[in-house]
Amino acid sequence: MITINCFLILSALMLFIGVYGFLTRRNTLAILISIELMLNAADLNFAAFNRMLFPEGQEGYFFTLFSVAISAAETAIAIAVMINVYRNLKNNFVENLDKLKW
Amino acid sequence: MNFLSLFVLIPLLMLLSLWLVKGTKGIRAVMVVGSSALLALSIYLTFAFLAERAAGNTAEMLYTASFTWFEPLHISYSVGVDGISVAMLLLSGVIVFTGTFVSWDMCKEYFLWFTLLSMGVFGFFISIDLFMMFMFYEIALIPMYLLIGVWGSGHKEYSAMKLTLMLMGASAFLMLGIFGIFYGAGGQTFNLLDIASHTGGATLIEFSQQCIWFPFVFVGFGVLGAMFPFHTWSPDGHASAPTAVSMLHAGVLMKLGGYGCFRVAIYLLPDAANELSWIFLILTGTGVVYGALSACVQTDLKYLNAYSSVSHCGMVLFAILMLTSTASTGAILQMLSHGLMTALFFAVIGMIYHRAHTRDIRELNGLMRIIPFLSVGFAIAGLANLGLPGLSGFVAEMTIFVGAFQNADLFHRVLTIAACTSIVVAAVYILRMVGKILYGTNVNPDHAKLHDAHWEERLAIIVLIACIAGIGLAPSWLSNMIDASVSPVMEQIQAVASTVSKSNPFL
Amino acid sequence: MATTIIFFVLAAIILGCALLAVTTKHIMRAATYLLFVLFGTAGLYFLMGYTFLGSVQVMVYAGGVVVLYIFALMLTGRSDNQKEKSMSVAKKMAALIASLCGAAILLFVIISQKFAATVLTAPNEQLTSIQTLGQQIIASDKYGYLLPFEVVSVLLLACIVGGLIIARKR
Amino acid sequence: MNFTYTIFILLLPFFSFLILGLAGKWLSHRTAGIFGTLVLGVVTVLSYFTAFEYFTADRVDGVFQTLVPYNFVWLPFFDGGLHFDLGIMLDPITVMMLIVISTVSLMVHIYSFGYMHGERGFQRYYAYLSLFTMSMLGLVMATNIFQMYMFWELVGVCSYLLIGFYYTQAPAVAASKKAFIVTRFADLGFLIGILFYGYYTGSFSFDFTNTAVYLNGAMPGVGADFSKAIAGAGFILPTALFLMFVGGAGKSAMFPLHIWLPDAMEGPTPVSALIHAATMVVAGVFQVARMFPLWIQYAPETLHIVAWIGAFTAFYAAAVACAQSDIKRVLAFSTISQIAFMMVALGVCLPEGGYTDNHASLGYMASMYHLFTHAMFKATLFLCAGCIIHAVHSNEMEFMGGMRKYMPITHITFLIACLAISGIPPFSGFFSKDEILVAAFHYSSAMGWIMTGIAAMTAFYMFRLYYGIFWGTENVEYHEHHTPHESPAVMTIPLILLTVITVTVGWILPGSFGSFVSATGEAYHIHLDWSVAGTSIVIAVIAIALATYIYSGVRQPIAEKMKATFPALHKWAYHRFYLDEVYQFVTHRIVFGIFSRSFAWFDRHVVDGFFNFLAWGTNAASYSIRTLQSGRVQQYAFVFLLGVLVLILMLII
Repeated sequence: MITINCFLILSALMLFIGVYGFLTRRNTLAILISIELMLNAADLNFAAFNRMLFPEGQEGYFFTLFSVAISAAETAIAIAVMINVYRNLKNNFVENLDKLKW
Repeated sequence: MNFLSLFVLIPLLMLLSLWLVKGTKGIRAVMVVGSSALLALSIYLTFAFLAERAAGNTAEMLYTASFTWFEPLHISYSVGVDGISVAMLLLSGVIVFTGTFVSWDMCKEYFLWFTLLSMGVFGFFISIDLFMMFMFYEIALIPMYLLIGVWGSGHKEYSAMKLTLMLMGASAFLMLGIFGIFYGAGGQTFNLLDIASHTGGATLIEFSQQCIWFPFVFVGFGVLGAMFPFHTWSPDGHASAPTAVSMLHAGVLMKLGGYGCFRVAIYLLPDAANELSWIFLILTGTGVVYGALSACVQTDLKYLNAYSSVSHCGMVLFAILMLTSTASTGAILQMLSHGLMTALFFAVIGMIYHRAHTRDIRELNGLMRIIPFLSVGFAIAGLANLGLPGLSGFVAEMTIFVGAFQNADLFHRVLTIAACTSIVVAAVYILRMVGKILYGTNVNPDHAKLHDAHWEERLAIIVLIACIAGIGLAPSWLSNMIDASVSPVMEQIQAVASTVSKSNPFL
Repeated sequence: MATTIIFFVLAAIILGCALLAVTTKHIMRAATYLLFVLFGTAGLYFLMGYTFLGSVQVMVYAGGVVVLYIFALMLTGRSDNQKEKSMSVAKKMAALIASLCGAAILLFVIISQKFAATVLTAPNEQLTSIQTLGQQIIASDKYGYLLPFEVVSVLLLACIVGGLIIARKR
Repeated sequence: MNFTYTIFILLLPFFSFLILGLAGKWLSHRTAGIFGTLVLGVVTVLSYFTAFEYFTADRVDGVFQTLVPYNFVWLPFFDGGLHFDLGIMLDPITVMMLIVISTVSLMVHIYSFGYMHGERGFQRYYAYLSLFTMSMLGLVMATNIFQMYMFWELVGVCSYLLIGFYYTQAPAVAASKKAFIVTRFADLGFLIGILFYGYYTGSFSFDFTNTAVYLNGAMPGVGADFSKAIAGAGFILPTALFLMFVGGAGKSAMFPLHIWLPDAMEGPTPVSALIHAATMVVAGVFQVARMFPLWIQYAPETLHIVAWIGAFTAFYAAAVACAQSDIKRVLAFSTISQIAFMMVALGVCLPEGGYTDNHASLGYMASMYHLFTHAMFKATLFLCAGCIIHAVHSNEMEFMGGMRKYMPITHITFLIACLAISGIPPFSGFFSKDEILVAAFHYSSAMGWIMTGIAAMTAFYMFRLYYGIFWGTENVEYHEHHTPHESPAVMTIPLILLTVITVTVGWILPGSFGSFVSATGEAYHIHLDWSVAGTSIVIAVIAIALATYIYSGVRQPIAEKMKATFPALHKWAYHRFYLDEVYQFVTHRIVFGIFSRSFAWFDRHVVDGFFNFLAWGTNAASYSIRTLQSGRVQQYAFVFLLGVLVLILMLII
């Protein structure tokens, strides 16, 4: 008996796994991966709400669609930044990215 | 258009022209023309004011004008002058004029800030709107930071920071005090005259309210007037500042403090002044003696003069707090006198420093033989400082002492006599300094070939000495002009003077 | 029943791979696990009957994004970089506890909510047809998504340009 | 008859000062000197003319009128009806002082032309002399106590400038500083006295007729100030007068404020003659004389304190003078002693029935008389000393001795002046000193005998000095190298003129001084009290004989023996009883060392430290909260997460 709660619980767990990853990883790419997890959890929620509660509408559907597009864009930019960072610092560890602090 | 606004407009035009001109000649031309115009304007104002008074115009402020600037807060641009402001404007005119010549070799940016500072000072003295006063005060403050921090000497960053922070701290107090007065008087007007006379929507400020805001305003202005124990910005600031800035600062900016104390704290809060003056009398009385004694052991000429300024400016606030007509007149005279003589002092010290590259009393010797003109200027400044009759210091100090003696109780008597001792101590430190650096024989071969003052330096020194001697020889017109303007304030005080301060444990 | 089983299988794959993705030391493996998570999610979309969405997920996410990651990893890949040193235990524990607390709170919220008790049924092709989607995405009337569509297009264009500029060799 | 021309007595020297001071650089020495002297000559003529006109004018009720040709409000004060006036007042003592000042000043001007010949700063010297003369004349012509104070300060500054004339020499600079600061310290008392006086009497004027009314509370419209008046009459007025006297004691070098005067001898000798012997140092005496009606009426007991201070000073200075070896120092202590005589004379005056009386207040006349004669013979002595120093190039007696053969004119004039100061008839000092002694005996016989004794000491040390210079052991070796020679005429003529005055003023006009100057203003005929005069002559002659016996020979065995017998006494007296060292200790160690230094330290470290602490505290606080802004995105996320959780919890609970 799959109810909406099942989806929500699944996405909640996925979200917090992403959060955990975000907080604990040092490699910026790994952090990005964690962010993808969180985004994915949100996407899943949109789709699940649309499907389970308002199956006649398409809002959640489209949100998910756009969200996928935006996360792809974000990833592209982020990875471009990371490559640039890597060129300058020869590594990708987040604690090294503190030049703007001074 | 009120012609008082020219005092703000001329500096603005000077700023514009300075921005446009190129080359040293152009800058000098702009500065000389502008500062001469300001001086001429202030002299014209003095004559016009005296003529107006002679013609029987007894209004408290003359040439008043006002237009609303920010309606919701009742801020308006209001100008007007009485005898005290006229005297202060004249002083500022002289100091800015001479300051220009003293800083003859400076660059464009320096003069830009210098002019902005002058604008703030002039604006402050013509304002009769509390908020505008505050605003001009702030305008005068900021250039000081840059002038000291960039063109100063010694620990200039430290000094500039210290000076600015302390004065900013003071202006925070001041702002609270001003808003306290504004809302205490009904929150309808910032105009000084309205608040004092309870017109234009202003109401009487309650006694309990006055007692809260008086210390704020007095301390706020008092810090600028080098009130003990908030004077420590002054030695460092003056020591590091470039010559003309020291002049302008000690000569005019510190007078903003005394003027503000009198115009705002005493005038608008007379009950509290009567009640609480004893606290500040003790502080300023201490400052007078303390500054003088501290000056005795200084080895840096500028420090010495700065401590001497603490003593003399302490005398200004001291006299104001005596709350008598004579003492207040004396306070204003002392502001003028101190402004001129300390400007002269700083000017000459700056010139000596510029030549000898030291201000250490122990390293300078026998300058009288080498640079006689500067030395004589220095000696005259010193003599004025210790109150030689015929120079301005004597007039001011005597007026203050006679005025202070009008308070017959033991508390005031003791403090007055203590303050009198400062003139002896002044003789000690001045003569010590003069004896050490001017007299004797020069032992430093580097100093043997110093050149005496240039024409522009001579001009500045002569103008200042002429003013000092002028006040010292013929003080009565000035004294009368000031007293006529002190009397409205004294009327406020007289209304409450019969009540004896309840909080004063010494009465 | 089959739906339920499929759901739980997919859920198990997603959670398991997600956990591995955030805990593994090897960054390349993390990217691979992410791929599985994304596939699992796509599977859930299929399960819900959103076949187009699932396809997009597979193509864009699993196909595009992850490949991007792998390229990036290969570009920045140096041996010492591939295997990161983990953070201090204290920090990890703090993060873990915070995450667990967060999850607990969120689960509590979810469970305490009374949602409509709709049960997921077998996929229904008629639920949202490609045609409807195609029309709506370029429709400018009510329920039309032309504007967001164009905005996203511009965004993507900006991304292309931006990505090129940022990553270009100087 | 009006005296409006008297304004020029003040203005001429002032303009002379301005011209010489500002344009001196472009004038030759000769021009500057002649210009200054000529101006002073005109002033002297004007002064004599004023005196002639004044004293030949009719008396009203037997009293010379007090005239005020000029008086205007210079600086108004706005409370208590006070104002600071400038003006000119002429009364007998003013006119007498005009003569003294202008005469001595003119002599000094002429003399300096020779003495200062070729000195650097010659024009400046004459400028200062002019300024000093102007200030001193202004002081004596003052119409009110505040004007007096103003010129009082000015003469102090002139004294400072002239003592420090040789400003490249450290002792001169130190001496000038000391002179100014000590007198300034005393002037503090003067100022406070003036302030008290002004507040309680409602006036600074020397016109005391209103003062009395005011003090009795009877002045119309001052009923409300009755309590003020009572307080003023009882305690305040004596206090105020005594405080003013403190100022006078500073200027007139009364013990313990005398320490500056011996050091002031570092200045050029003509300056010592003018300022530190004849004119400025008697300003204190003049001041007490000026306030005399108030003293005698309201504060006679305090006046006697003044007398005793004077007596002690006279004794102390005479004792020190016996042991000095620097001739100018001897003269300086002699001056202190003689001024103290004048002070005693004023102090021993008694009120007769609460008011001034010529007989009871004989001391007033005696004091002024002595002031007059002393100015002349002391100026002579100093100018002679100047000639000697000019010839020998040293102040020390060891370089002198036997000078009588080199410098005959100086010798004679010096001798006459010495006889005059010792009180030998018929020279002027005898007449004035005799009156002082009479007044002292009138007050109490103890005081009388003390003063007679001090007069004997005066004779002794003056002749010790005389023999030391002109007889005694000649420093032959030194004189062979620098043969001393008589000074040029420009220096000796003033000597002779002053000596003529000294010789003649006593016996040509015996008793007539009292008809010009007296306590009440009415003519008072001086008659010598031969019992007092005889005693003092005898004692003086004995003292002179003693000095002759001890010091006139080529060898001086007794002097050596005395020195050997009382080494401690001689040493203490030579070092002026170590008073300077005490002052040095108090000012340098205690005032500077303890107060100033600790204040300066306190200021830098405590007051400033407090504000630096505030700044430091702000800075430290910023640094400590700065770690929150670590720039680490994960930390931010963590905090963000916690924040969100807390918010959610708050919403759901």
